[in-house]
Amino acid sequence: MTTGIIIVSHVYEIAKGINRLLQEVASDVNIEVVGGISEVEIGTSFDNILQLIEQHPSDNLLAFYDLGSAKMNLEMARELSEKSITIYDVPIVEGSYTAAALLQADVANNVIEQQLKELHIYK
Amino acid sequence: MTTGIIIVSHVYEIAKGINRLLQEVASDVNIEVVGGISEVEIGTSFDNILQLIEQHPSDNLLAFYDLGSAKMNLEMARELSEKSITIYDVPIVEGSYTAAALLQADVANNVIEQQLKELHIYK
Amino acid sequence: MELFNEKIQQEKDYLTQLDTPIGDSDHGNNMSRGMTYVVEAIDTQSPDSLEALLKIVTANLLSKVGGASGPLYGSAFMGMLKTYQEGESSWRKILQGGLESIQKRGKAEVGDKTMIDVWAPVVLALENDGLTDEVIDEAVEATKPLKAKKGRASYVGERSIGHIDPGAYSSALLFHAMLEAEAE
Amino acid sequence: MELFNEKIQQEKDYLTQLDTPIGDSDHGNNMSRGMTYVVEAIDTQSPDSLEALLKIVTANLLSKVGGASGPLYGSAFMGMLKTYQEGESSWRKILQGGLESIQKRGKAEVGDKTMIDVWAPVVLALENDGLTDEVIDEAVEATKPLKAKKGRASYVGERSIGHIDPGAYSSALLFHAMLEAEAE
Ligand SMILES: Nc1ncnc2c1ncn2[C@@H]1O[C@H](COP(=O)(O)OP(=O)(O)O)[C@@H](O)[C@H]1O
Ligand SMILES: Nc1ncnc2c1ncn2[C@@H]1O[C@H](COP(=O)(O)OP(=O)(O)O)[C@@H](O)[C@H]1O
Ligand SMILES: [Mg+2]
Ligand SMILES: [Mg+2]
Ligand SMILES: [Mg+2]
Ligand SMILES: [Mg+2]
Repeated sequence: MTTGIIIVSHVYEIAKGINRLLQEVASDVNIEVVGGISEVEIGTSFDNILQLIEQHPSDNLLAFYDLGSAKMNLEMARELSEKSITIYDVPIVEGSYTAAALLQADVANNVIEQQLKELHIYK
Repeated sequence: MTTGIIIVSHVYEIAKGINRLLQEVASDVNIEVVGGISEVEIGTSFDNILQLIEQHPSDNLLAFYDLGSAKMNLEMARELSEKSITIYDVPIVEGSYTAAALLQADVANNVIEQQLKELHIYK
Repeated sequence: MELFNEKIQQEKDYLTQLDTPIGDSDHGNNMSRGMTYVVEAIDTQSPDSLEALLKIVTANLLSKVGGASGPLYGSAFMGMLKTYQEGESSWRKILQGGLESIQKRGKAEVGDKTMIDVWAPVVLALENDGLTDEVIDEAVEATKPLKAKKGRASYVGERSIGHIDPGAYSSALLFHAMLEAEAE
Repeated sequence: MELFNEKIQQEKDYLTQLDTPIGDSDHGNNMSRGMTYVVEAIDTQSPDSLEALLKIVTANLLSKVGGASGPLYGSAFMGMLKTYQEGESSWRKILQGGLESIQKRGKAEVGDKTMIDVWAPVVLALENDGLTDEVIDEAVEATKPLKAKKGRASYVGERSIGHIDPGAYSSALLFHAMLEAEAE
């Protein structure tokens, strides 16, 4: 079972930009992103997220989001998916960057978990 | 002396996207962003940051960045600028969003300071 | 739902205005977009049962609203659907199911200055058989002095005090529409 | 600087390769881009003093490198410039000024697996009058077993162990170039 990353942002460009940042340090990690409800409209949508999850090549997903409502949609999608999805309350950019760098370096899941815990923020 | 925001990201799209996210809740706050060393190249550059600071309409700036090297360039630029610049070690997206929402709501500077302190992460 | 949609479209600008001091000025657009899809879907699919209707509403709100209100209203109608499927048919029980779903999703409590602050008193009034337009409006007004603890409004803390919560207002439109539909 | 540039351009791919397991695979590109601007600026401006030269190098590294190494090498040359302007003319003192500047900017200590781990032993060897190519290469090798505490490599923690630090290697190229220039 491979572990991958999903990023859910309210904004199209943020999602795309994070993808580029992560690809630099983690070109072998499967990273899929979605941002906005369209390229111009800000928001998140449950369907887009569910679709992202289903089309993602990995079965074990570490999920990162920016604002609270993205988390609600992520949680709903998680309930409807068979995949194992962990949603992290960490900074979307810095948290996903850390996770990507560690996955690329083949670091054990529990170590990644620990590192992400240190980035926990209330959001 | 007005207070404004600057955002320094390694990636062009992240900076642009954060700007859109913040404009939604803080259309009256002066927000200036720079991302990447060009639209396609990832990184940060001291000159771009100094230029951003100098052209910013506010004299009191709250600065947000993504990764450590952006902070180093921000610090160098701060040393060369006359403006008052506070660099926050907080998540670039969530931290700047919080600051923008509070500035828009005319919240006192010390309260903003306190709220941002709660978002502190080691980076 | 027709009536609810009408009210949403009529009050779209007011909802957005409510979402300006304490949010991102999109609640009117969000609800209007979502409800437009809902009525369109009802039109084309003409559901022949309450169950079918609730399914359409749930799916469209979930995917088309865009803001926090999307998963929340979506969950509300999903909760109502489930309660109905479990054999309950009183509005009191069904709306109670909706309320619980919103709370499960959004983790807000009464007093956090959210739509919950309208849903909870409405369910309570139904228990006492006394749901009126006044009860609904009072609940909306009562969100004004509250300090927001959930959603975007919580970012501005103290500054959320003195403003009506937009989600509370849109929920009120839903319940007014229900009362009106019942009266017909 | 000509010699340093030659070495950087020659070893660009190797630097990038070093930056792959513990970084973002750009140290070669970063240094190559920065140094290309440096030599171009030297060419067109033909500085007639060490001071003028150091100014050109500083400005171009700061603005053109792009990575963490930009403000760090920029600070290094700025520190060297300042020390020289304060009347010091020995390489030992000047490089010491550069080292202090890097530390002020990057807050790394010896042992954090950064370029400091080459700069510090080089300054020390100069104090003892014994800077050789071997001293430099040994310092680079010695970064291998270290665990990174600063910069991007620190993200991968334990996994940074066993790899040479790219900034240490590029710094070594600078010092080899200096020795070569001196010998000429
Ligand atoms: N966690 C929550 N629980 C219940 N209701 C919430 C929660 N978060 C937000 N809301 C409701 O959602 C409304 C805002 O909806 P909307 O503006 O459409 O979404 P967004 O805040 O994402 O822009 C708020 O006025 C509030 O009533
Ligand atoms: N805080 C620091 N102090 C000293 N040197 C550092 C620091 N951070 C990074 N470095 C040096 O910079 C090198 C990486 O440079 P480079 O790859 O160009 O930048 P980036 O990491 O931004 O991509 C590292 O190998 C290390 O030697
Ligand atoms: Mg809103
Ligand atoms: Mg919104
Ligand atoms: Mg690098
Ligand atoms: Mg880089």
